[in-house]
Amino acid sequence: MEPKEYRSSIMERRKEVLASLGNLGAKIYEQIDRGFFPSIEMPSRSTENIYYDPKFRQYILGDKRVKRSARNIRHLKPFAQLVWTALFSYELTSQRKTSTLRDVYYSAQAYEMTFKDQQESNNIITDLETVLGFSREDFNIFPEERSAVFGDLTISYTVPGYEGKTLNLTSHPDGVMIGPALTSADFVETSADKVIAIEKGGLFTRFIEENVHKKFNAILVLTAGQAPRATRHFIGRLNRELRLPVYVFTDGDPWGMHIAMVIISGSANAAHLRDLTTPDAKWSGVWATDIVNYKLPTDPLDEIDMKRLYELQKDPRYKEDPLWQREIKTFMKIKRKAEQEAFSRYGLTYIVDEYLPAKLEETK
Amino acid sequence: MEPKEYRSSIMERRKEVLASLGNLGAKIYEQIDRGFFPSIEMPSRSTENIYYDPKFRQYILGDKRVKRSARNIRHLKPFAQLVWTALFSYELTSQRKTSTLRDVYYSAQAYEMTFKDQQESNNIITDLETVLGFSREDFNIFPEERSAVFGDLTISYTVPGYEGKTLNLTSHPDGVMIGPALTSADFVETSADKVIAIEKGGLFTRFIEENVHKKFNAILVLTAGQAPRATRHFIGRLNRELRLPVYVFTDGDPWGMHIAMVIISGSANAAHLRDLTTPDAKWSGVWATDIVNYKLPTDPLDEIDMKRLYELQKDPRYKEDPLWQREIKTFMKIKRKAEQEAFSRYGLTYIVDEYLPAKLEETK
Amino acid sequence: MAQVTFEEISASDFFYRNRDIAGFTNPTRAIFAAVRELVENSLDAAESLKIPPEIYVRLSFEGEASKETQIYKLRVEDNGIGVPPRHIPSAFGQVLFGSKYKLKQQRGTFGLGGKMAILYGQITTHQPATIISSTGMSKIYMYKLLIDIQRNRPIILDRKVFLNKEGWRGTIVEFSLEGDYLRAMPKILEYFKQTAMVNPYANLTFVDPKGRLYKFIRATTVMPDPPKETLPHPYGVDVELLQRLIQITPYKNMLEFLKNHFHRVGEITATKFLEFSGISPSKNPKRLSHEEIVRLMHMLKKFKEFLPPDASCLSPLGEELLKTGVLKELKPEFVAVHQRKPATYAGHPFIVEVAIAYGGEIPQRGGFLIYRFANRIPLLYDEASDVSVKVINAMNWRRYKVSPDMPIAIVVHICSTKVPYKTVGKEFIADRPEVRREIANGLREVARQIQRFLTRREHVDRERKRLGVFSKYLPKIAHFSAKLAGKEKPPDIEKLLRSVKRFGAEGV
Amino acid sequence: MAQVTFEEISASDFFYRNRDIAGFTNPTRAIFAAVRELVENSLDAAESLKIPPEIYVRLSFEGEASKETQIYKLRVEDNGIGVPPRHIPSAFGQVLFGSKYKLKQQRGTFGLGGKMAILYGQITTHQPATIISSTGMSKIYMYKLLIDIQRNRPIILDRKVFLNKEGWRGTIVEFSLEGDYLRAMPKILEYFKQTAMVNPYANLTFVDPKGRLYKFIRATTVMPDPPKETLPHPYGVDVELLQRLIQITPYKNMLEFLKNHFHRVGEITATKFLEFSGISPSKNPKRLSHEEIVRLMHMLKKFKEFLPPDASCLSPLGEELLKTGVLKELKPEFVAVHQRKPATYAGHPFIVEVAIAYGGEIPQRGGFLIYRFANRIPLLYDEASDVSVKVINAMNWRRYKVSPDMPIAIVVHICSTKVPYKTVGKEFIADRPEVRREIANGLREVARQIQRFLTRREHVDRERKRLGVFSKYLPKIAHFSAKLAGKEKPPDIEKLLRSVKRFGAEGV
Repeated sequence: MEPKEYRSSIMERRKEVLASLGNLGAKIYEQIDRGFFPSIEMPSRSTENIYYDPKFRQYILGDKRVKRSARNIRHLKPFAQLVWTALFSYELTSQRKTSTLRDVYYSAQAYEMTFKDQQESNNIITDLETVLGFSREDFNIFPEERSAVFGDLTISYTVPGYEGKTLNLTSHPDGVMIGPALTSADFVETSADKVIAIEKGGLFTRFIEENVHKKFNAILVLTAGQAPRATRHFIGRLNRELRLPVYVFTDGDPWGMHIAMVIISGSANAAHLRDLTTPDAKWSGVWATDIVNYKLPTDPLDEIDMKRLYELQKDPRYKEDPLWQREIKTFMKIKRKAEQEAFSRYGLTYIVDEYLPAKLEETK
Repeated sequence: MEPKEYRSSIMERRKEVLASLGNLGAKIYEQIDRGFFPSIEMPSRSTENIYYDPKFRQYILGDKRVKRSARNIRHLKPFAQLVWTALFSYELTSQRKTSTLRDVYYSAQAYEMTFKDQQESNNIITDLETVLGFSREDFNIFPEERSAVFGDLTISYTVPGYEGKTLNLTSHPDGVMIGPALTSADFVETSADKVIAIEKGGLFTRFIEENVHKKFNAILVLTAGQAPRATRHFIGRLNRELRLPVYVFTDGDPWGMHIAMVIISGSANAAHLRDLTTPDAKWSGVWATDIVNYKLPTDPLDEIDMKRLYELQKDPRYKEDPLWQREIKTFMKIKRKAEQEAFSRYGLTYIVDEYLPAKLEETK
Repeated sequence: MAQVTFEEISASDFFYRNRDIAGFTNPTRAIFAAVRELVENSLDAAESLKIPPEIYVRLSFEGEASKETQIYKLRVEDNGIGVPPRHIPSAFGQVLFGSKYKLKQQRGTFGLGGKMAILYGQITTHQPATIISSTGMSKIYMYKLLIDIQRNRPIILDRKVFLNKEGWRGTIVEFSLEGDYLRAMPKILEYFKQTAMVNPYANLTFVDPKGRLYKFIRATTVMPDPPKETLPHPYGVDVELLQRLIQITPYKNMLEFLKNHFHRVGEITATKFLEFSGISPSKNPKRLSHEEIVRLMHMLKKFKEFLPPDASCLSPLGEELLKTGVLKELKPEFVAVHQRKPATYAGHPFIVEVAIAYGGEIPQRGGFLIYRFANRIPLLYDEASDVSVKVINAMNWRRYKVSPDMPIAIVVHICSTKVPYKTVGKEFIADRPEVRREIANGLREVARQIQRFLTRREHVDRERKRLGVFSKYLPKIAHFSAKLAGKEKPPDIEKLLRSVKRFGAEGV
Repeated sequence: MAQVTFEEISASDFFYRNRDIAGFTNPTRAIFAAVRELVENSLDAAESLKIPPEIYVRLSFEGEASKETQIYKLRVEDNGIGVPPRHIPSAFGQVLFGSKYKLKQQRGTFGLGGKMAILYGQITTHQPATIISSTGMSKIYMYKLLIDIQRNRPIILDRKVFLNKEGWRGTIVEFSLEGDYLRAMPKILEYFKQTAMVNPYANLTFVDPKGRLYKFIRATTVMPDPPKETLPHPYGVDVELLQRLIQITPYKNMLEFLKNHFHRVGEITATKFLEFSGISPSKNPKRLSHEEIVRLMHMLKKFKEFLPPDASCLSPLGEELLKTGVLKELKPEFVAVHQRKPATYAGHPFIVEVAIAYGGEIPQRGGFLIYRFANRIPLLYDEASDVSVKVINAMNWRRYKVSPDMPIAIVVHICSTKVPYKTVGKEFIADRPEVRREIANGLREVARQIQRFLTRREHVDRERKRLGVFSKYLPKIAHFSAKLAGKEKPPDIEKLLRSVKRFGAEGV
C-alpha cells in the first residue's frame, strides 16, 4: 500500500480538472476575439466509432472526430450549453460542492440556458466528458443512485470539513454508502485480500450478518443493480491501488451477467473514459451452469431475455473468455434464469457456507 | 434522554415477538389435537374496515374480523403458508438473522410451500403482522429499499458482533444507511434539536455539504422517495424517544405531499400496525404556494397528478389541518408542479440560505 | 346539336354487359363462381326428389389463354330430377327463364347463376355448352347450345336422343371457360368442404385440372324434407303482388280471396282482419280501386294477429343433420346445435340454424372459425360485411366463458324463400334487424350449451383437485405448528382428513 | 313425384323481385336512391347539350304509410335535352330500355336507376308517375304512366300535349313513393353537397318535406366537353363482340374491318397486327370460323402495339373545374389537383382525377376526409370496401409529410365508359389492379404538391427562427467562455453576427 501517493493524486486531479476547464474557455474566447466562429473538436461517440480494444479490455473511441461549430445553426444551442456546463462545472469544482444531474438541469435556467429535458442535459455533460477526457464525477456531478461498501478498509476523507478524518468501513453494519465523500477519499489501510461485489441488497446484508468479510477476508461492495459509475471507479481503485482481486456475484440471468461485464470491461456509453473498468475482475456466479448444478428454483427466460442473450453472444467483450460463450449457450439451452436469493431454498446460510467458497475457489 | 430504558425495550420486544409466535403455533397444534379444523381470527383489512382515527391521527382497523379456517378449501393454502411464515420468522428472530421479502419467497420452496409470486408471499407476511400485531421488521424481515441518516446522533448497536458498539452518525459524510442494524440500535446521545426529512438524495448531499446539520442543529434523514417502513419507524423513534420535532421536505407535487403525509399519519396498508407514524411531524415544503411565491420552474400537472389530487382532497387525513386543503386547491388552480432541485435556478445554496430557514420558521 | 339514341336490350345482353355484379369479376372469381353455380343447381335437382345427391365435378385443362389464364372444360354430373326435354334449351340458354321463380327455398334464388356461367364460357371461348339430361324415363336427351345474347334466346347447334336402358336420371352440363384455377383453388376446395358440412347426405367428387381427386363421402342418407311452394304471407305483400292476385283470383268476395291466396289466413283470421280494416267481407276484390288496394296493403302490414309463416316452404337442415355435418367435417370434441323457430323479414319467412363446436381438430388461431351458409350454400367472400360476423363480434362471449383464443368454430345457416343477399354474386347477407335478432338468439342458445359443457368439465377437474389440496396442506399445517409450539411430533390429522372425504362437497 | 315448373319472367319482374341489389333495400335507402338516380339522369340530360344544369328537386309529404315510413311525392325538374315524345313511355316505363347502352361515359351506366325508382314508387304506393318533357321544339308532352311489371311494358293512363310558347326545354318527373326521409336526410344533403363539388357549373335546388330550401349555386359556367361515342378498343373485345361486329360489318377484308370498327386502329397498326397474328389482310371477316374468331380475340389481347384509348369518349371534370368545385364546397387553404392520362382496364378506358385539400374550413378529425366520385356521382355508402380507400390507407403518407391528424380532404374521381362497380346500387368500386395503380399514381402526384406546399411554408418559418438562434446564443457563448477563461469582459461578436446575416443561407 502506498497511501501517500494516492492522497496527493486526488488533490492533483482536482487541479488538472480546473485547468482543463479554464483552457477550454480560453480557447473559445480567443477564437471569437479573432473574429472566427468558435468551434470544438472531439472524438465521435457514434456507434461506428466505438471499438472494443482487447488491450484495454474495454470499449474505446476510434479516430473519427466531430466538430461542433457555432457557425452551424444546429450546433449553436448545444455549443452554448456545453460552454455553460463547463462554467458550471468549474464553479462546482473550485468551490468543492457537488451537484446531481438534476441540479444541472435546473441550474441552467438561471442563465436562460434551458434544456429541453433531462436527457438533453445529460448528453451535454457527456460531451464535456468527451472533450476534456474527465468523467462527470471529476466535475463533482453525481447521479442519484447509491450503492454501499462494507469491510476492513480505513479511508481518509478529502471533502471539506473532513479532511484527514478516517473511517473504518466496518463501523456501520448496514454498510457504508458510496457517495461523493467516499469516492473522493484516499485509502489508508486494509487487512482484506479480496473484493466481493454483490448485485442485491438482501444478499449484501446476509453476507455481513454471516461475517463473510471476516471469514473470507473480503471487502463487500453492494452494486444495487447495474453499478453506478462512481462505484465502478471505486472497485477499480480497490483493484489497482490495493491490488485486491475482485469477484462479482449477480443474479443468474443475462442482465446479471452483464452487470459483471460492465464492472469488468465497462460500457459502450463510457467509451470516451478510462479508469472505470476492472479488467481482471471475475464473474463468479450465478452462472447458468450453477442453475443446473445446484438445481435452483427458476423462472423461464422471456422473449426480452432471449433477445438480450443473442445480442450479448455477438458482443466482442463476451468473446474474450470462453466462460461467457459457454454460459450464454447454457442459458439458451435451459431457457431458465435464477436469482441470487434462490439459494434460500437450501436455507439462509447455504449460499455462504457452500456456494460462495466453492465459487471463489473456482474463479480464483 | 433516557437511553437505559430504551436499550432494554429493544431486547424486551424481541422476547415478546418470540413468545407471540410460539403461542400461535401452540393454539393451532391444540385445535388439531382436539380433532378440530384449526382456524385463526384476525381483524379484516378490507377497505370497508379501515377507518381514519383522529385520536391516533392514522388509519386503524375497525371491529370487523375475518376467520381463516383450514376447513375451507380456499383458505387451506394461505393458512399453511401463514403457519410456515410464522415458523420461518421464529427461526430468523431467535437466530438474530435478517431476511428480505425475496428471501422469504424463495425459502418457502425448501418446505414445498411455493408461493405463486412475490405478491402472494408479501400478503401472507402482512397477514402474520395483522394476526400478531407486530411489524415484519420485528420478525427481521426487511424490504430492499435503503434510506440514510446524517447528523449528530450517537447510537449503540444491538446486532450480533456489535452489541454495545457506538457510532456517531456524522462519521460518514455520504450519510449512514438505515438498515436492520441501525433500525435495531439504541439512541445514546444527540445535540440536535430537530429532524429534517428530505425526499431526494441530491438535496440530502447538498444539505450535508452546506452543513445544515450544524447550522440548524438537525438530524438529516433521506427518505429516498416514499419512506420505507423501517425509516418511518426510525423517524417516529427520533420524535418520541428524543422529543425532536420533525420537518419534512419533499417535491412540490401531490406525490411529494403524500410522502410527508405517510410519515405523519401512516398509510392505509399499515392500518393494522402502530408506531409507524409521527403525528406531530410537519410538511415544510415544497408547497404549491411556494411554487407561486418563489416563482419556481415548473412542469404541468398531468392527468394522473390531477386524479391523485382529487383523491387526496377527499382523504380524511387531509382534513386534519387546513394547510393540506389550501395546498391541494392551489395545486389545482396553478396546475403546475416543481421539484426540490428547482431552487437550483437561484444558485445551489439558495435553498439552504433562504428557503430552508424561512420554512422552518413558518412551520415551527 | 347532340343526338340521343334509344334502344332496348335483352336481359342476356344486360348481364353480358354487367357480369361483375353476378360474381364473374375476374378469371379467378369466374371459375369459382361457375363451379359453385352448377353444383348448387345439381344439389337442388337431387333434393327436390329427396334423393341423396351424387355429384361429380371435373375441371380439365384445355390450353393456355393468356399469360395468367387458361381454358378449362367444366363438367358437372348429378343424379337429380332431370330437365324435361322441351325445357332444356331455354333452361340453359335463356336468361331469366327457369324453375326458380316460385315462393320456396332454393339455393339459386336469382335464377341466373348457371346461365351466367354458360354465358361467361361462351364469351371467353365461344364454344357451345353440352347438356345431357333425363328425367328417368325411356330417353336421354343431349343438346349442344349457344346463347344468342342480343335476343336472349338459345341457339340449338345439335340435338341427340338416346335410349335410357339403365334408367339413368340426372343432368350433365359441360362447357369450356377461361379462368385461373391456380388462384381459385383454395376457395374451390374450401367451397367443397363447407358444402359437404351442410349437405352431409351428399357424395361430392371433384377432379381438378392436375387430376387430383377430392372425395367428400356422405355420413347419412337422412335428408331434410324438401321445401314446398307456399302462398305469400300477408306481411310481405306489396301493391304489385295484390294486383296480380286480384287479376288471377276466381273468388268473388274478400273473405274467400284472403282465405285462399294468403299463407296461414283462415276463416277466423280473415274475418277479424276485415273487421279491423273496415272492408266488407262480401266486397268483390276485382272492384277495389287503386286507392283501396294501397290501403289494403297498409292494413295487412298493420294487423297484428296474422300467424307467423310456417316452415313448410323452407327446408332447414335440422339439428341432427347439422350436427352430423359439423362432426364429419370439423371433428370437434363437442358440438351444440340449435334451430330457431321460423321468423319473417318483410314478409319472407326464414329460419336460422347455428352450431358451435369446440376442440378436437379445430385449430386454435386467436379468433373463431366462422362458417356462414345461406340455403345450404357456403358464403366464402366478404366475410367482414356479413350480418353473422357482425353479430358474432358484437356478442359478449365472456359471459359464456368463451374466448376467441379457444379452438372454436361457429356455424350460422340462414334459410329463406328469399335470402337478403346484398349482391347477385351471393357473397354476403344484408344487415336486417329481424335476421340479426334471430342469429343473436340462436348464438346465445348454443353459447349457453357450450358454457354448460365447459362448466361441467371444469367441475370434474375441480373436485379432483380439491381432495388433493387437503391431503397436501393439512399435514404441513400440523408439522409447522408443532415445530412452532416446540412439540416433538405433529398432531394427528387422520380424523380431519376422513371428515373431508365424508362431507366432500363443502367449500367448493 | 315432385313436379318442377318452368317459366320465363320479364326483366322488370326480375328487378321487382330483387330490388335489394339496385340499392332499394329499405325505406331509408330507397328514398335516397330515388333522389340520386333522378338527379343523375337530369345532370346527364343537361350535360349532353353542354348546358349548365339547372336542377330543382322537391320532396313533399303526402301522408303516413306506417309507424316509421311516410309517403312522399318526389319532383325533379331539369333543363336538359328532353325526351322525344315517342320514347317517353318506354324510357320511363320499361326496364332495360333507354339511351345508356352506348360506349360513352354516362352517370347511369346500368340504365336502370331511374326506372327502378319509378318501379319502387309504384310498388309502394301504386300511383302513376307523371312525366313532362320537351326537346325545346313547339310542343310539351305530358304522360301519366304505370309499369306493367309482368310484361315489362308501360301502361299509358293519360297523355296531354301543350304548346311550348316560351321555348322551354327539359324534363320533369314526378311520382310518389314510400320512404323514411328523416333517416335518409343526412345522406341526401351530403349527396347534394358532394354533387355540387364535382359539378361546380350546376345550380342545384332542393326543397325538403319540411319546406327547407337548400341551394347550391354554380361557381362557373365553364363545362367539361361532353363525352363522345366511341368504337371498342381492341384490348376490350370478347368473342361475343367480335361476332356482332362481323355480323354488321360492310367491309369485306380484315384490314378494313380492323381500321373501321376499332378505336385507335389505323392503317399501320392494323397491318402490323395482321402480320403479328398471321391473318391475311384480304381475308373476308364473315368467313372466319368460330375457332378463328376465338384466336383473333386472344391475338388482339396479346398484341402490344395498340395505342391506348383516347379520352374523347370520356368526360373528366378537368383540373380547373375540379379545383373550382373543391374550393367552392370545402373552402380549403390549399388545394392540389391532378388528372391522370387515360388508361384501360379490360379494354375499357378510364381516367382518374384526384385532389388533395388542406386547412381552411376542413376539419381536423384524426383521419382524412375522403370524397369518392365515379362519373361525377358521389359514392356515399360502403366506404371501407372501395378501392380508393384501400389505396389511400396503403399509401406511405409520412413520405410526403402528411399525417392523418392534419385537416386534409382527399378527392378521387374515376370516369370511365364502364365504372367497375361491385353492385347495381353503385356504392363502391371493385379493386382492379389497373384502377388501383392509376389512383395510387394520381395520389402520389398531388401528395408531392402538398408536400411542396407544406415544405415551403415550413421554410419561411425556419428562416425567421434561424436568425433568432444566432442572436440568442452567440452572446451567451461569448459571455460564458470569457468567465471560464477569467477575462473581464466578453469578446466582441458583432462581426460574427454580421456575417450570419450576409451569408444568410448556410446551415439551413
